[in-house]
Amino acid sequence: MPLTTYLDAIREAMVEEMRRDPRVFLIGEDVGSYGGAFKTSAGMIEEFGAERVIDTPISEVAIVGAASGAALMGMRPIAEMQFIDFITCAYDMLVNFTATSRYRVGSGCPIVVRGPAGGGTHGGPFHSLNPEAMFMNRPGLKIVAPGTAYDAKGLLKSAIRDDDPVLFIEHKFLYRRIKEELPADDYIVPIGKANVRRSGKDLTIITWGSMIYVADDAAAELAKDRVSVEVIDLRSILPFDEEAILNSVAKTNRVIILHEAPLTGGAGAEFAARIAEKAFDYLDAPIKRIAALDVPTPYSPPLEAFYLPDREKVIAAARELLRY
Amino acid sequence: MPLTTYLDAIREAMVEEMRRDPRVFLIGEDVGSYGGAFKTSAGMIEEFGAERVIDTPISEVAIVGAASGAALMGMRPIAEMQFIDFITCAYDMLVNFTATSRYRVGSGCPIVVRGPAGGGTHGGPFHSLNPEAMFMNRPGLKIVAPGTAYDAKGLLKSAIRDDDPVLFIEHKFLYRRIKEELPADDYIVPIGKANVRRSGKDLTIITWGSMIYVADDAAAELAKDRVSVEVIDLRSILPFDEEAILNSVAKTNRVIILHEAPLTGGAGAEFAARIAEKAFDYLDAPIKRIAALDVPTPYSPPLEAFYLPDREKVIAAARELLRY
Amino acid sequence: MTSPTPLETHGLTRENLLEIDYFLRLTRTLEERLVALFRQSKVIGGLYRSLGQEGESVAAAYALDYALGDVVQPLIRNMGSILVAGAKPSDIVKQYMAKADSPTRGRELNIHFGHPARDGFIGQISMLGDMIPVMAGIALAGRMQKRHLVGMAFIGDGASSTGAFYEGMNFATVQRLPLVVILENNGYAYSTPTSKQSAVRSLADKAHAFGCASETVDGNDVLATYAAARRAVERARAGGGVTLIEAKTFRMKGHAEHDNQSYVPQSLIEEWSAKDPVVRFEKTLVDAGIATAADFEMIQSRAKREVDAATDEAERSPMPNPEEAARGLFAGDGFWEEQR
Amino acid sequence: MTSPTPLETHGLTRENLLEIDYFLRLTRTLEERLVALFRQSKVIGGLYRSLGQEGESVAAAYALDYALGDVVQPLIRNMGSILVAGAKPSDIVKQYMAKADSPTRGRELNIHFGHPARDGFIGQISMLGDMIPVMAGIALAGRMQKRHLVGMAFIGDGASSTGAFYEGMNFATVQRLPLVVILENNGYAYSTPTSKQSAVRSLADKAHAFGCASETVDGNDVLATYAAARRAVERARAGGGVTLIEAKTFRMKGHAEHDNQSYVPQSLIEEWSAKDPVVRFEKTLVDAGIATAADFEMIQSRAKREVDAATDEAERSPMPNPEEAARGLFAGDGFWEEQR
Ligand SMILES: Cc1ncc(C[n+]2csc(CCOP(=O)(O)OP(=O)(O)O)c2C)c(N)n1
Ligand SMILES: Cc1ncc(C[n+]2csc(CCOP(=O)(O)OP(=O)(O)O)c2C)c(N)n1
Ligand SMILES: [Mg+2]
Ligand SMILES: [Mg+2]
Repeated sequence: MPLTTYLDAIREAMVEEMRRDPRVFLIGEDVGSYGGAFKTSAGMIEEFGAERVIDTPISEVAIVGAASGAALMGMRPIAEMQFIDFITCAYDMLVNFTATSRYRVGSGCPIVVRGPAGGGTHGGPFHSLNPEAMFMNRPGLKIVAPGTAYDAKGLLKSAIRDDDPVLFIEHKFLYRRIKEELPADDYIVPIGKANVRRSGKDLTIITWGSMIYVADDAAAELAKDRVSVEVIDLRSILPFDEEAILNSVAKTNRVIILHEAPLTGGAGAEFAARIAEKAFDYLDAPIKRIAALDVPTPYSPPLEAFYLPDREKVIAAARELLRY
Repeated sequence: MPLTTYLDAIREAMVEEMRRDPRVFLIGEDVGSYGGAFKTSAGMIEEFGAERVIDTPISEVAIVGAASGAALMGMRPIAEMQFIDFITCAYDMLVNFTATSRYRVGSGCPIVVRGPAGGGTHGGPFHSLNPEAMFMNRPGLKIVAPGTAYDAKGLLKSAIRDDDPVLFIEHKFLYRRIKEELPADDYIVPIGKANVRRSGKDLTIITWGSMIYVADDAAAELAKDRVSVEVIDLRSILPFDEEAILNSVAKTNRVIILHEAPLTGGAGAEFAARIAEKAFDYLDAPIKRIAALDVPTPYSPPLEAFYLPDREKVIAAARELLRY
Repeated sequence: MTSPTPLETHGLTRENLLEIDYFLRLTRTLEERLVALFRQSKVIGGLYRSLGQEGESVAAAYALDYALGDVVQPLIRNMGSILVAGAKPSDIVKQYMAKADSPTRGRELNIHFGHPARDGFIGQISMLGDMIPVMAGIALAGRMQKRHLVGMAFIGDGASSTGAFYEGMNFATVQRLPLVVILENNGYAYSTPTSKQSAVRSLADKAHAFGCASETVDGNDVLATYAAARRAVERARAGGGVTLIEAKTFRMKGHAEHDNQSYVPQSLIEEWSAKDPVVRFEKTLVDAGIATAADFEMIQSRAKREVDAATDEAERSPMPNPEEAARGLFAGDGFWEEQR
Repeated sequence: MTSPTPLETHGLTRENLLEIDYFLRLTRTLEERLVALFRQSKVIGGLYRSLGQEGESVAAAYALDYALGDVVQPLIRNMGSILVAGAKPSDIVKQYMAKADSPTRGRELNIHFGHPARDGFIGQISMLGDMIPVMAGIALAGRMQKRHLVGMAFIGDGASSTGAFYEGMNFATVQRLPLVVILENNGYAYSTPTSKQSAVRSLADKAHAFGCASETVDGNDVLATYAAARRAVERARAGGGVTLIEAKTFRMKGHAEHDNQSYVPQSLIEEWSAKDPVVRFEKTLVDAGIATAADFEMIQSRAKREVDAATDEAERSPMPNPEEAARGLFAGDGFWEEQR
């Protein structure tokens, strides 16, 4: 079986959905003949034409706004941000118009906004964003953040088919670094369902995106000391799989929440708060969060490495909890 | 002594700071001869002239951007959003340029962005926002949200004098509804310090903004049953007074976090997560959050009332925790 | 009796002209009723009048063909345009009264309602400028779907200072989308005069930044506005792309009911009172021998009757059940499928 | 030997002209060095060349008077402009190598550095368009402080599609701020040709949307660009407000080093190669009898010497201490006050 990269999984999802459903189209900067800054849409304009693979001016508000207008008319637009950081430029449009459309006036607005996110590539303060938390308190968007090629493809298909707007967060560090065997047939990964990557009984790590590999590494290392770690890949941030989280905590009684965005106000706070309310009786130790520093992403490799969460920090936190 | 409204407290802070410091100026839509949509700046253009009370086009990006540029040059701009909801239109500028300026390039960018926030006035989805959580995961901004006239004046002065950017959240429901006797002399309220509004030993309510009155009411009601509730008015959301929170929880062992924004991804999640990590041993019951529903703010009074947190919900949560 | 002045009606029949007058009167009557309801505290939230601007709202929207799927996007002062597109007065009153059976079931204010594909008009959001990119997307979808629909967006002098307006106009123009944008220059944005909003001599010049067609029209001249809009609609439908029409008019009331507009020179108000678009339109029809005072009386009483009925219906409507607030955020909970 | 062609130098002395040539050569030499360092993986992150555009960057920035407090705001391809304003080549190399003693101490990339009041230039952020409102604020502060400074902002053809550009230009124009905006039309925004960015015939026409002064200039003609910028700076300093200058030029390399720009027709590259602004400027000076090949050799060896020294210094510099990442977000922790 051939191996598919995370990047190709994303392209395949778009291509297959565009073949399946004439309502689906792609809109963004340089997505056409260039095939996207990361070549995510390479070859697509050749197959689908400039009508369905639309190069735009540098105008994120126009991209998200036009996608939203088209969605109201029954289309299924995929709006690409060249880097997910630039969704900040269309923040107003996305949270105020798109996300609220169904609740306010009953008009579903099913767009997918997708683009490369995340750090570890020395992209500096404006090309390293983990955007999920910015949107969590503005209801109406779904948010997914796959960490595997399988999930990237399956979740993107779900997102495109979803009747509501979805922010699809791609981790650019993974684009070409991971390769998997994917099913030949059409499949989807449902939004809102976590994946138990590793089953364990002493401690739960709840995470997503590229941090799942950090969690895996930490779990493998801890396994050497016979510590059994459960790793939950949330995959969907909103809605999130509360049941999976609570069940795991009920089983392990100790939990670390690990994410790449800065600590304060990160999505992890929400998961911690839910656990502290709904699984309080099961907790044998404090809830730990491991996350980036509360600063913008610095550019220089030693600074960025220190800024980002890593295996060692997770292991140290785990040992602390296990001693508790 | 004359009583000062929350609104007048804000104007007085601006006027006194502009008299004290020629670097301070006000910029926004209709802030000049009209005196602002809520008349917050009434009379200011007469005293300070159009050079220091600047009416702008409808251009939030220009307002926040120009304020930021001026701040780099040594000025102390106050940028008014006609409603705080419109800061979403300048979200990019504020989180990317202004908030990161010092960390990235060492250039402090001391602007104050202020404007009317909050619900309860049937303003509907776009005139009722509680914006704090949108900014908490994008480091570099300070965020304050006064609930009293005293704090509004003292915190606004602190914000104007602060060397870093501050988002100053005014609750429009309070503008003319509360009146207090204020000190005649210049005073400030330091950013980052909570206020223990009511001392208690059975349960802590952590809150801010207009919700402090809901907490007061709930505490008074619970007092009838001899339940002693501590009410902490956080006043500053970032940085927040972790010490005050942890000390109170250490004392009461039970905690409710109450805010007006929707529950999921709200600022309360961060406070809950901190408590669940740092005061775990003191907790005798789950951490409860009482907040608005996870939807945009609906317009119709019965819907809005159901959407917003209220005294009854707080009391019910308190009784549940006390039974625990 | 003088002989009738010949009138260029731009292809509008007598029936059309009287229908336009009906929409003008309906708009004015309905707004006056809303003022009364506002004073009785039955309107929840603010009330934003279009007095003196009904002409351009109605005339421009009349240039669309809703049977073809055309979509009009009003701003707060364009109630007239959605009445033309088919909005029911009772729905508008229910919206203002935040009733359970209003189109948005009490979630949204005033004329923030309407689904473009179902209603021929679309509910705006408050963030000014944002509807232009959205309308570009509607026009884009229409083209992709091989429908020949045209979109029409209203925007204020103030709102035309927003980045969203600019990005939407630029995108629509470079994509040659079927979009007509009516830039209502009514002298003020809240308290800010147009001179503080922009340094351009004519707001129609903004078109040069996009390379789209443009013209300036007397927005208080109903027939001239209709003609300009019609030309633009035809250009759009023929594949000629975007047109920006500056409609010069005047806001005869404050920004909203709470605003006595003391910042507006009295002379300006007097000058524009004399140019009332409805009175002027009716006079033109009379002068041309197309209609008589009796026709207008009938129209006015029809408008009043309909507004009365709408008000009665709205007043009888219940307020929403509080618990509904939790529903209808996402597809699948059945909320929006329930009948009202 | 032919007799010299008389040359209009717009008040520039021979010394000035040679200094301009020095900045042109310094820019090109430094960029070439960065390419070499990039290939050795010593540059962290991307490298965005200005090859073929050095002329307008240097010439426009040369029209400012930094002693008066003027401020220039580059985008990624305007390294030349900050060299003119006084940026040290060693600082630039250190930035690219993410060193501890770079101006941003390794926090920011490439030429994202500079404090307007201290350095005469300001570090951009990546979000295109955002610097225009910021520059408007700098110009506003200058006026409030009764300094007579002028701001100069560079913006690309692509970046001029952003709402931030529009809002900033409109605000600056209506406020009559001393701001000069150089709109570099270099044919492409990443892979997107200007024709897909905007439907306007000339990007200078965007000025009509604001009502500011404008002109189009051959950006590969150093003297013409200088003259246009100088006129605009003088207008700004005299209180005449904003000028938008479209500088027509061409991006001779891909968007960044990774991009081989296969989407650019070879004919265009050949056409513009023949118009290289540096070669052309030097030829003009020779033809006018102002300079000789020997002068340019001296300038080139000076540029090379300085770039060598800058590289050596940067190579010797340490990388930042990891722990520093936690500091310097807010005032008061002393981080930025520490000497390097
Ligand atoms: C982005 C944004 N900023 C501010 C406001 C607040 N606001 C509502 S209406 C208005 C004035 C609008 O003026 P104009 O566009 O000229 O329309 P008019 O009221 O004259 O019809 C303002 C500033 C808003 N709705 N949206
Ligand atoms: C708001 C925003 N959207 C997208 C990008 C990604 N991006 C970086 S450079 C670039 C092209 C810029 O083109 P142009 O403005 O013409 O400048 P040039 O590269 O030609 O100098 C793009 C799309 C960005 N930096 N900012
Ligand atoms: Mg107006
Ligand atoms: Mg370009």
